[in-house]
Amino acid sequence: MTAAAAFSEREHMVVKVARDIEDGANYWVAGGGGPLYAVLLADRLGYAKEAQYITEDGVIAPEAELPFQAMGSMMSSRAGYRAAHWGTMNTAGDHAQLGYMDYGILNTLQVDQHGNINSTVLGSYEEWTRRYGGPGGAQTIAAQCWRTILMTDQQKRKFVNRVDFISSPGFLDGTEGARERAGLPAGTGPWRVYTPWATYDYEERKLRLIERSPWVTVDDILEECECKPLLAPEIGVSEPPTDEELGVYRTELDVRGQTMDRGTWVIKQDDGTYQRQEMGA
Amino acid sequence: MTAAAAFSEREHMVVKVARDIEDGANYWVAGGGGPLYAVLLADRLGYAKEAQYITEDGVIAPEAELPFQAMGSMMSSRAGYRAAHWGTMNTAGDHAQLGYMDYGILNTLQVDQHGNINSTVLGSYEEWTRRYGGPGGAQTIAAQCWRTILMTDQQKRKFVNRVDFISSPGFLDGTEGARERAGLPAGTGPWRVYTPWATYDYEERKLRLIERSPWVTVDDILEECECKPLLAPEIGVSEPPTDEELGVYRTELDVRGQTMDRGTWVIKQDDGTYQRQEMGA
Amino acid sequence: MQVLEQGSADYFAVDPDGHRAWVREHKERRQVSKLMDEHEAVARFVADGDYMVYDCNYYSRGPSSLLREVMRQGKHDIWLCGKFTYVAVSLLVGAGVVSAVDVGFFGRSKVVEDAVRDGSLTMYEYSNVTLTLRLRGGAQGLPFVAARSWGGTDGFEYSGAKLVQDPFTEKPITLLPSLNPDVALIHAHQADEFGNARIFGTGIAHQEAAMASKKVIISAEEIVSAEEMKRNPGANSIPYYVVDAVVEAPFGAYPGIMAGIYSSDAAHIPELYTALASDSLDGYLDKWVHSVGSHEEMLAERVGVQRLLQLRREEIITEGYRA
Amino acid sequence: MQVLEQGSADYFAVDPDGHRAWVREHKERRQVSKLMDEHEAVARFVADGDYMVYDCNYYSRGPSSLLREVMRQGKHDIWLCGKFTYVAVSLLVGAGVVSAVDVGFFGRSKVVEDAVRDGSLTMYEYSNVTLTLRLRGGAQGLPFVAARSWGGTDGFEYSGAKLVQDPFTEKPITLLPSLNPDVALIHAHQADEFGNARIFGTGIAHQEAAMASKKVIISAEEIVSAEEMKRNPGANSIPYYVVDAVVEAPFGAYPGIMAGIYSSDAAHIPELYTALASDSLDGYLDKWVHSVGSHEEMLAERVGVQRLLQLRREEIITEGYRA
Repeated sequence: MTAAAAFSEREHMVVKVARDIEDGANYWVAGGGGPLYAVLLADRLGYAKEAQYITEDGVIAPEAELPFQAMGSMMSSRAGYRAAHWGTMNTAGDHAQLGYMDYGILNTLQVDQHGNINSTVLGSYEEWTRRYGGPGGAQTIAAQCWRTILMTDQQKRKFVNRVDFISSPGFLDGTEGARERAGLPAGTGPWRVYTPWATYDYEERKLRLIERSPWVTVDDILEECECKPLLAPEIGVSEPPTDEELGVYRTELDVRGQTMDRGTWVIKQDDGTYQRQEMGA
Repeated sequence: MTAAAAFSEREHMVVKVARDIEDGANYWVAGGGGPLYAVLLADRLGYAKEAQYITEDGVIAPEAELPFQAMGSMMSSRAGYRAAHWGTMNTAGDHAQLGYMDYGILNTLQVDQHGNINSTVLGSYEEWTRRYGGPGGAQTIAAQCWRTILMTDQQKRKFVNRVDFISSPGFLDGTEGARERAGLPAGTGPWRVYTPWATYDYEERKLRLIERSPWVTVDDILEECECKPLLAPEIGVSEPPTDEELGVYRTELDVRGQTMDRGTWVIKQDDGTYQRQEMGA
Repeated sequence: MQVLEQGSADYFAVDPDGHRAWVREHKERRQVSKLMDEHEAVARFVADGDYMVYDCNYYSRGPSSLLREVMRQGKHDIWLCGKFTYVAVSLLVGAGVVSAVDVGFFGRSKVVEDAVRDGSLTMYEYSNVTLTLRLRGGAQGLPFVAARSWGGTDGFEYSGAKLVQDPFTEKPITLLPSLNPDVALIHAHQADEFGNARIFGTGIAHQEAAMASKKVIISAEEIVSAEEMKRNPGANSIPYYVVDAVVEAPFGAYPGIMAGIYSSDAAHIPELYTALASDSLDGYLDKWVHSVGSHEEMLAERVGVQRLLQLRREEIITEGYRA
Repeated sequence: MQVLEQGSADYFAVDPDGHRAWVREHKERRQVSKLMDEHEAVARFVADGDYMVYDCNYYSRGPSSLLREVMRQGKHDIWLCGKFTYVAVSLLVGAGVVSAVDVGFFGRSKVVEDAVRDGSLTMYEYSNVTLTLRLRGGAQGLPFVAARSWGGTDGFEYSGAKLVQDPFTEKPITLLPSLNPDVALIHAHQADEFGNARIFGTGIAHQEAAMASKKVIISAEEIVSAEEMKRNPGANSIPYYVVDAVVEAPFGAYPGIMAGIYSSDAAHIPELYTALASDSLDGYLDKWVHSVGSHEEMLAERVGVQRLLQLRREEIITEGYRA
């Protein structure tokens, strides 16, 4: 495996998630994009051939025919190809409520120190500055999968002390038992947050930085967090994507460049270090 | 149409129900036997070609292939032939709860003055003399169809003041709103009781005799009622079955003689009157 | 069973006995033809002020031709069940049809933001599954449905949910008010004239929406004989007696995909996004809705035979989409 | 949400979080072969003391071969979900397997009356639909399920139901405790080695029973390849990850009908009824259960090729029973 010479930061994030996919586990993936691509990448690269995924429209364990058409990651014949079962949204919800979903993976707009997720408004509910489209499937995924994985950009306005609006539940106010008191299943909750720069877990229901990308420092990351995460005793350094990983990702999955064309790229230098470079620069 | 010369009293009862089937209405029929045969007879004779029925296993509007095999009136390919829809028991229950079932038809063991139905025990619950198999589908039919039709024999021990055990609900204690207070849908309840001798409706939720068979008097009927029903201002006289009705019934429906071989027969006399005659006598 | 918390928002009134009375009075139990064109179906069965649900969305097996007819007829004051919907909420809001949305998910747009800001659009907060659960409750004739989710969110406060103590486990549990929409629009692969309908592949809550709603309009790619439908009753998704109108609508999901029959129109998507990113949808709506008299006219004048044939050709997977 | 009335009977404990923990720990999410013979399946997955559910009954697509194996292995102290069952309750009681029944419906018999009278059998009162609703609640991971029925009956008092005030409509409504049986036995038309199963025609609550139960044994007329099952995912009734054992069982519903494949054995019914009308089922059970080592041996020794072929021949209707 050869470390890639150039890649987008978001590609790095998807590859990180793909490497962490647990073999033999069930994933409820939200919508299309990163969450779905991470699971498919783990399969195509042989990292987790026996992990399976369920989509919001009730497709169980498909052999998806890649690439998807635009807007075709759910409710399409390619997305549902050769599944074990075709159900509906309530099928997916029931199976999650029964505990069949080991992991849920979500993209998110804004997250806070306790893993709560906002996809509704920026600002107060009555006096918002931006109105987003609501929690969609994320609310149920975050409520009922055993472990919830978030993917988002590393930006100060995305990592806040308290999200403007809890659209989907994390550890709520962070106290022990808060989720159970709100009627959610026992033993569930946020598990990891992946960004292009960092990976977090939770300690006592509070966000904790555990890994950084080689081209940023811990201070760089903390600078882009309004909520200051706990720090693991040792902060690991993530492996950049390899040519093999990016090859599959770009040719079979993100063929329209949804994660490639936006944000910042990273270029490997002759001395083995990595340099960030804005797109178009 | 020619009045039949000889028929069993139970055949008469089924024919009476068949004649009263409302065209264009939905019937939830319990199990096999009389209730199902009555609806099918109304169809085959052209009395109610557009009435449809639903069975407990979720068959909607079949074109049943007659005759049924033994124990084959549900969950068989003949019973479900060319239906509009195949569902399950919960399908039937949901549609009833939604109000799609105009009528329910039941056989019953014991009924009381308020139309409550017993199919659980004779005697007290703790000190029973006979233990029966429980309400089955009847409980839901009696709770949720708009109008419930009962079929039973005219025997003193079957028409009681208070059933030994309410397995399926009639008007409960007979007070206004008793069903609603018990959580049942508004405006539902018992509608008719058919026996080989008599037909009843309800006045203010109490059983009322409205029709007798030509071979019995009102007194004969009252003799076979522990609970004394109200009497309609005029008690009608039912028409005995015709040869055409019995022809279809015996050759296509009750081919194994479930209602023919038991109970009492009625023989038409030369003077046009009818004489009861015990089977084997 | 104590109520521990409850949302303070209005919700579409739940009344199972009222719904039963409607079913009894209005639902045709005879097997009669309900075939009619889209104009008649929408004119008769979608009323201003209705609570409306449709299954899937404008990109995937949605009742797109019926949604365009609703816009064409200028229906207004509609309360929309906004589950799993990308652009349809924005289109209907932009066309002036909608005054309230139960939000599950919709694609953010300026037209929606503007309507909320100027007070012409009210949002109620839910999520995709909480809305499909509410429809399930309605489809079962129940006043509420329980869920082990939704509690703890801020949306809860802006919804009709209640958190109660479960009298069996004594743990807190969420109850959601059931939904019995006034009208459901559902696009099917096949239907017969009586309303029996077949939908292949996955769905969001097509059966629940049909069973829950007072009025049901089915559009179908193909009208098949009732005899044909009866040959495989297990493949029939929706029974005739819940359906009020059947509309033949080939390419009825256009520009979306109809799995197993035709592909989505990739060229249409940027056109729609460009419109949504602008201040007004008038140009888009004029071209695709108001300047054509019917779905067939739209297909003929705006899409054309060659494109339609191409969309069929692009849908190479058909396994599982036939009875 | 006030509890207005409640039954005083014991009920099988409902614990959605406990069930989730079981699912997480025991349910295999990998697609691995679960093929085994009936002996191994019942030995491993039916334990003395289990709450057991089976779908349909001894006359109609029931898991008759599995039920006979349960009797053959002398399982005991089973709490049975007695929905829509004619003779199976009596057979299992007569074989000493059962110590409690949730009654939906069973065919009256002396053996059941005797067992209740001598205290070896406890009855809890429900009805068919209240039991399928309880399974639905379990299949959805909920502690209870609401119903607008069951209230007002005397059975209510001898059940686990509660009548509460609905906090939405303020009308009384019944809540039934959900069921998560320890084990479900389900007979299917087709299954693959992973446990994906297809059932054609109607059913009682096969999907609910499978989804609700901790352990699931599928017997199937035919084992087909996983590849074949994936060609029509919409026809697949039960997904692999809920299934623990797959048993090939041709004529597994014998003496009952397997719609579309073979007819019920009309000659067997009087034999069974005669046994049920007598004081003891020992003769019947000895002939059909204990004196044969397996289902295949029973078919070979007690039924025979000609009769089996005749039963296939008698099932002339196949429409709708193929994918």
